Amino acid sequence: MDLSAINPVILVASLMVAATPILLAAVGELVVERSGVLNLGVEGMMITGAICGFAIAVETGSPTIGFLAAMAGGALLAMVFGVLTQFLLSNHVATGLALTLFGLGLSALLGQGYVGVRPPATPKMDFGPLSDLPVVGRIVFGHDLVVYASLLLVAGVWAFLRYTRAGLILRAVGESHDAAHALGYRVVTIRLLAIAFGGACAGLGGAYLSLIRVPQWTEGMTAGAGWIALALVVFASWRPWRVLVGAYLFGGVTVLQLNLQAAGAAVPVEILSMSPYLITILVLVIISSDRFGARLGAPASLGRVFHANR
Amino acid sequence: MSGAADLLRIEGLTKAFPGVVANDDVSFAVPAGRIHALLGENGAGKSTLVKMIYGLVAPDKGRMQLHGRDFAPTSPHEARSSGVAMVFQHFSLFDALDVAENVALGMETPPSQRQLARRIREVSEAYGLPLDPTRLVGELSAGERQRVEIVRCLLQDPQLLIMDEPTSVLTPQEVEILFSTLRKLAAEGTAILYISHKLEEIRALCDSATILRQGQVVATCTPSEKSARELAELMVGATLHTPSREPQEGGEVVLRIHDLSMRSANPFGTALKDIDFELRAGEVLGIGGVAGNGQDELLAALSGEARVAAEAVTLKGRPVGQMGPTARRALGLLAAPEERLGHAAAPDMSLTENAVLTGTVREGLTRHGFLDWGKARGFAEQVIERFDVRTPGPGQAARSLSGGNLQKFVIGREILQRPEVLVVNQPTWGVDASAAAAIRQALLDLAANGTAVVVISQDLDELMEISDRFAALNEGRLAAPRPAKGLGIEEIGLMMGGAHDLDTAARAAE
Amino acid sequence: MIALVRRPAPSRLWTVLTPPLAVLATMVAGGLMFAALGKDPVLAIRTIFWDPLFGEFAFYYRGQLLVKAAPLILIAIGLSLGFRAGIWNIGAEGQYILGAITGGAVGLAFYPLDSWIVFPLMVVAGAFGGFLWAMIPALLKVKFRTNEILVSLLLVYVAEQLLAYMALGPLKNPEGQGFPGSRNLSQYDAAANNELIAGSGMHWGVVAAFIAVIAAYVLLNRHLTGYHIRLTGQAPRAARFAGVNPNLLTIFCLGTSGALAGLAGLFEVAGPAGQISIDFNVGYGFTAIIVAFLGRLHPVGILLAGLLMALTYIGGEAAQSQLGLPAAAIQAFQGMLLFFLLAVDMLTNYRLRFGRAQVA
Amino acid sequence: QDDPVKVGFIYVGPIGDGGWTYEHDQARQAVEEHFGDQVETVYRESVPEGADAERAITQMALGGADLIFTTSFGFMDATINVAEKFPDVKFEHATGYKTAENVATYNARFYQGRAVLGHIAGSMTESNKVGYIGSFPIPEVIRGINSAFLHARKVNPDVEFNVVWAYTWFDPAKEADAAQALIEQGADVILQHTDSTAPLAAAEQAGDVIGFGQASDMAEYKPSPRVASIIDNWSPYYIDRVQAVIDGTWESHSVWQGIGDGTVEIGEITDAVPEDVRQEAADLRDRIGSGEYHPFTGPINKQDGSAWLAEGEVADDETLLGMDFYVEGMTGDIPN
Ligand SMILES: Nc1ncnc2c1ncn2[C@@H]1O[C@H](COP(=O)(O)OP(=O)(O)OP(=O)(O)O)[C@@H](O)[C@H]1O
Ligand SMILES: Nc1ncnc2c1ncn2[C@@H]1O[C@H](COP(=O)(O)OP(=O)(O)OP(=O)(O)O)[C@@H](O)[C@H]1O
Ligand SMILES: [Mg+2]
Ligand SMILES: [Mg+2]
Repeated sequence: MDLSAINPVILVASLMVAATPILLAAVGELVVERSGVLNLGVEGMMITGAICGFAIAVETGSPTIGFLAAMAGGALLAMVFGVLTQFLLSNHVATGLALTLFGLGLSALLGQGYVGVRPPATPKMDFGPLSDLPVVGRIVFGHDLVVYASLLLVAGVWAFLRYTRAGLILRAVGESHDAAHALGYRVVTIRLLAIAFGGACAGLGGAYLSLIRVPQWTEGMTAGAGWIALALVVFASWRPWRVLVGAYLFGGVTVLQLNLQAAGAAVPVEILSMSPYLITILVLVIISSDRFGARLGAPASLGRVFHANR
Repeated sequence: MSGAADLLRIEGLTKAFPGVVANDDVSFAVPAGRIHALLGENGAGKSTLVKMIYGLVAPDKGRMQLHGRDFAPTSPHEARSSGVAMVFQHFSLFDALDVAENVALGMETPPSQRQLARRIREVSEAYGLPLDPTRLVGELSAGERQRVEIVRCLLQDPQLLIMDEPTSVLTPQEVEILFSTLRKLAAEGTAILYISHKLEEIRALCDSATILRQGQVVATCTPSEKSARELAELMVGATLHTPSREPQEGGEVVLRIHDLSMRSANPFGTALKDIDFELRAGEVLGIGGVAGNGQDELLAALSGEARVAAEAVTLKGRPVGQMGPTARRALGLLAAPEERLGHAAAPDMSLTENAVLTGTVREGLTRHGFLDWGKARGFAEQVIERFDVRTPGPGQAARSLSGGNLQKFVIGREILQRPEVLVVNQPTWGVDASAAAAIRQALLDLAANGTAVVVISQDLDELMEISDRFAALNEGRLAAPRPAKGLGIEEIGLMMGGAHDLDTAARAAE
Repeated sequence: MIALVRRPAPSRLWTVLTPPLAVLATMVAGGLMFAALGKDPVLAIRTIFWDPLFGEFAFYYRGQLLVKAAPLILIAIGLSLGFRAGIWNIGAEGQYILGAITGGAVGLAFYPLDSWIVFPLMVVAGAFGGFLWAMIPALLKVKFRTNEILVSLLLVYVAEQLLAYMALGPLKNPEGQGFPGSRNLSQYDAAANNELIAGSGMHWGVVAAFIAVIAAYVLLNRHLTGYHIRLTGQAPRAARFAGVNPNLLTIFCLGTSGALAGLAGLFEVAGPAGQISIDFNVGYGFTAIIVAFLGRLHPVGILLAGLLMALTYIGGEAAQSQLGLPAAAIQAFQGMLLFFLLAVDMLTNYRLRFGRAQVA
Repeated sequence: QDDPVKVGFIYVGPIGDGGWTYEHDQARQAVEEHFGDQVETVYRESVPEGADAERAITQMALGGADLIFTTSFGFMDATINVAEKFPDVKFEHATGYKTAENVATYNARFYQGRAVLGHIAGSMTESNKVGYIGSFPIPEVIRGINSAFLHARKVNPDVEFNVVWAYTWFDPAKEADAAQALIEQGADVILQHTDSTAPLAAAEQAGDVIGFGQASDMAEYKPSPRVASIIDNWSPYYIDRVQAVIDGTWESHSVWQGIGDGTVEIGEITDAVPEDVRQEAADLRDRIGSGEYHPFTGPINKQDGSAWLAEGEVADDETLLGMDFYVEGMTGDIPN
């Protein structure tokens, strides 16, 4: 076995790519959950975004338009969830699961003509000579636009929640919808916006898979990424930077275990393939145990149905 | 009344909910610079009325005027922009947000966070209600939380300030501070609409009063000219009994608390420190203190929700500190917590099911773990009948009952189980006068029959009325109990830790 | 403007009326989708909803309905207990897999012993396997307050890896010429969970599902533990006041749901599926979550929801092979059905009021 | 005029998987085209192996199918069970080993094609590292690895294979990651036994790395990174068997067809491969196809050095079907 063959710089660069879809979806879901809504339909929204982005990119020849379409597609599907939970007061958990089922079916229907088609290439950002710098060149200046967008999104969501009034109102709605309503905030509208945003992020994450990471369209290609994104939000105790850490940790372990395999490490393959999940659980246990004093910051109204006329 | 000077005028306001007319053709006016009381039993429609003024509920009929101009707010934002501010009956606060953020949420155009923090400090200190803007609201005591609501209103320079039961969680000193604040505001020209069940307060504070009964205005009066009893009778529409009891010989010691120390289960709670007292059969021990000084923890330690050292709690000589609620109930130690919905009772369950909540062991409602619903229903019916709980029947969900009726049910449920020791926390919180009187009388009757009763309460009048001995809980420590007879309010206030503010201010300065 | 007004008590009438209403709405919307795909909508709807029950081959499909519904119901019943108490086991799929592995392994260990004891031992082992797997999130929650949703979900992926390992390694059929997958348990009489009455679809898993429905009903309505479960879900503080130990309840609910999911896995592996293979699990653990909620977490509701879900699967399959409808269309159709069921559900708890909104 | 013959197909994946199931469905369409009104085809996609399979097959039999192709190994027992209940219906099970009066089995000698790919891989690698993405460690896949490895070594004694087990037949993201990891470990040729084009996309992004189409031609990555491909072409077999049913000459059998029967095809070898290598590869293909050469011809030792095939000896089908060992020179262990 030749562990020295594992180059940490390349490893970091590729884990960033591997983590981007779940990162995008998880940040979106974080905003949704911070507003008090539990949308378990991330997988469905991701895959819908994947096909919408793919189809439109193929039809228009422009990945950029594709990504926009993916966000629109994800948001549109999320609105189905929004209408059901916010206006028709349906249970969040069941509706989210139904959304996943529906999204998987819908995307497969939409994608029937796109199997085996090759999407237009998405160029990497051009940083000129910067990309050739040692270490940072690959890690910092070697990616496509969406990777940077995902990092900006994390920073943006963090700043939004922390520093803006709109972010404050969103957190307030998630904390106590009754109190927010009593103060005159439009709980339903705010939540619908958050749900749409979450859908758009999930859609973008899905399109990153179908347009850059893989890139091709195949049914069910998200293969559980949406579920991992959901898990990450809990893992991160609903904090944006921790979502980033979680996504890179998960992506990192995933990439590392494949690298270890490729390098011929003498660890049983089964253990290696389980490792991303086991390590995530382990880290979670550590941060939720008392000694590290991390309070799990679940929004107090999370998943509860709001009806103004109580 | 000189219509021109009226800041707020309400004419023929009507609002119906399915099954109830909450407000029926209500009219009154509040001039600038005056404090106007809104009185009425639970469910009389007070909160509904002020919610209409605040733009939260749209009236079916009638109109409002502010400054002589038509006023029909469609949202609280609109009301706030017009100079209306409101302190809610049920806190409209967000536990996970800090004080400054909570305040900002209640303002239309808050300044930057830093400026806001400074203003909160300034204003809160100017009015004698010190607050640290950076603390999480979840960590605050009930009194401090109330301050956040009040400061939030003050920061908006309101012309009309609505306060829906603001004092139920304040110490006498804090109430005094609040009153002087309100008087100062009134002097500056603010009109204040004040809702409270505490009639003595109303008499001391308010210039005029409107009394509601079942949604209708039944009287308007000047409170200082009426006695509290007269006011209460106007609200209820019947004559009231004052609780009374025969003087009692103390029996043998049934409950002994010795060196009871305990950390709170709640991260923001207060730890209990070295609590010691004894309780004799037939005796009523009143425990006073400002909310958040360990009342919840003390109740938990006594009810068995929190386990403590075995010897810390002994019941008739038997150590029970390590036992859970069920085992303690079996031995005769019963309790009724403060929070009716969600703690003492499950809101969405029927009264029958809520009877099972504590009644399983002593009423024999189970056999081999299987519930005897017939018997449970019988027990619930008995509680309803004996304690005059107004409800269509035991199948009704707990949340459908008014606060006072549910409280009667909860207390009655424990009393009917013939406890050896009964511990109650805030037995009449937010309950109207007639229901409160009935509950106090029931506790006294229970003691008369030989039960030892611990009443934890923040209502000092109540404690003085029913306790044999009195002790104050302060920062988790219990002062040695003293005979209640002859204690003055001032003295009690000092026992309770005096001006809670100094304490907070000191902590804030740290 | 339409406003929702909360009813004082849930409406009995609408409790009964909403499911048919939802099915009807789905038929219309689904029919439109099928028409858009160029298929005869009436024929498609008939194939999905009517034929499995009353069509030419109903004799076969009715039994299959039970086969398909049984694991869903069994798992959903277990999940509903936890869900009612606010304990979220999202990882039934993993417990289902573990039940199949442990139960199946016991059966394989006895091969070719022909004794009546083999099957009961497998049942016990299957339940125990699911139970143990559920104990991981349960104990982590009790000891470290780790979020059980996350742990149980992640353990599904671990269980899938374990399944692949077992199918390729220790449990591989030694006479299978190196191919993955265990011996076929349904061909090993002592271990087989075959139909009790030929052609009826009735196997022990179906029996277990019915028993579970009845037991859960009795538990929830008649037994103190069931009362405590409901109480904890509705008012956790009141439950502690009533004397409920939340840790024990967590262990009870996760353990029961794990054991039932494990049982479902065992009955499936020993009967309809026959062998432990790489792709043995087909998502019953996740679908059961939907079934539990569709049944409003009520045992009888779950029974009906499980059967309805099974009908859409069976009917959907028929529509695929007879009408050439893509599998995706059926999936989307099921999603629609769920949406409509959830959408009209509010009618049981709310009245529609037309006119001006009363809340600004 | 007779009723058309009804032919059913049970697929394990979606017809849109672009790989295994896609190719079976292509063949189904070829059958329709070939026979026109004489046949009617029906299919069920995404049928899970296990309980649902038996029902799907039964459903098709009840629906009047005369001939049913069940196209995944995991459908074996289900096929046998249903066949027992429908003696008049003919069944064809792909890749299995159980037959019956009315159940035939068929399989393809993909290892023949992999020998050709191995040859190209060994010739083309400059780093002498070839990455191999395996799905599951089953005989089919191990056979492919061994065959490719043997022929890579033949042209390049220094070549090494790095195998990554993806534990999936089809998960584009994971395959992309696996390819990426292999490339990072220095592989400049990627062979795959999983079905998506993701590894080719990864190869393209990395530049200077080549790969091969798997199951289908994956022509969209021509001429590079996809320099050749191994294609499953089931049409000749399906047309043949449907014809037999029409003629009434259908009989059970167990066949294992290869390049010579047209079932295994090597897709166009592109210009990215030097002329001489292309020529050698084509020769190798033809020699295997004609039966002149068997990819597993001795001397071959097992990984542990023990002798497997003596000089000139060719592997028997039974050993090949159950192959659970690497040949000498391979590094790493087979899981389990
Ligand atoms: N949103 C609502 N929907 C239906 N009924 C309501 C609603 N809000 C209030 N009610 C009913 O209207 C009546 C008046 O309630 P309101 O809250 O105004 O009473 P209140 O005088 O404030 O009582 P309390 O002293 O207990 O606070 C009650 O019968 C109450 O149940
Ligand atoms: N709250 C209750 N009060 C009295 N009896 C009850 C109660 N709950 C259940 N029961 C008894 O249990 C039986 C079952 O009642 P029912 O079918 O209405 O309950 P359920 O709908 O299953 O309950 P849930 O869905 O709330 O768990 C009734 O016949 C009744 O005797
Ligand atoms: Mg009120
Ligand atoms: Mg019921």
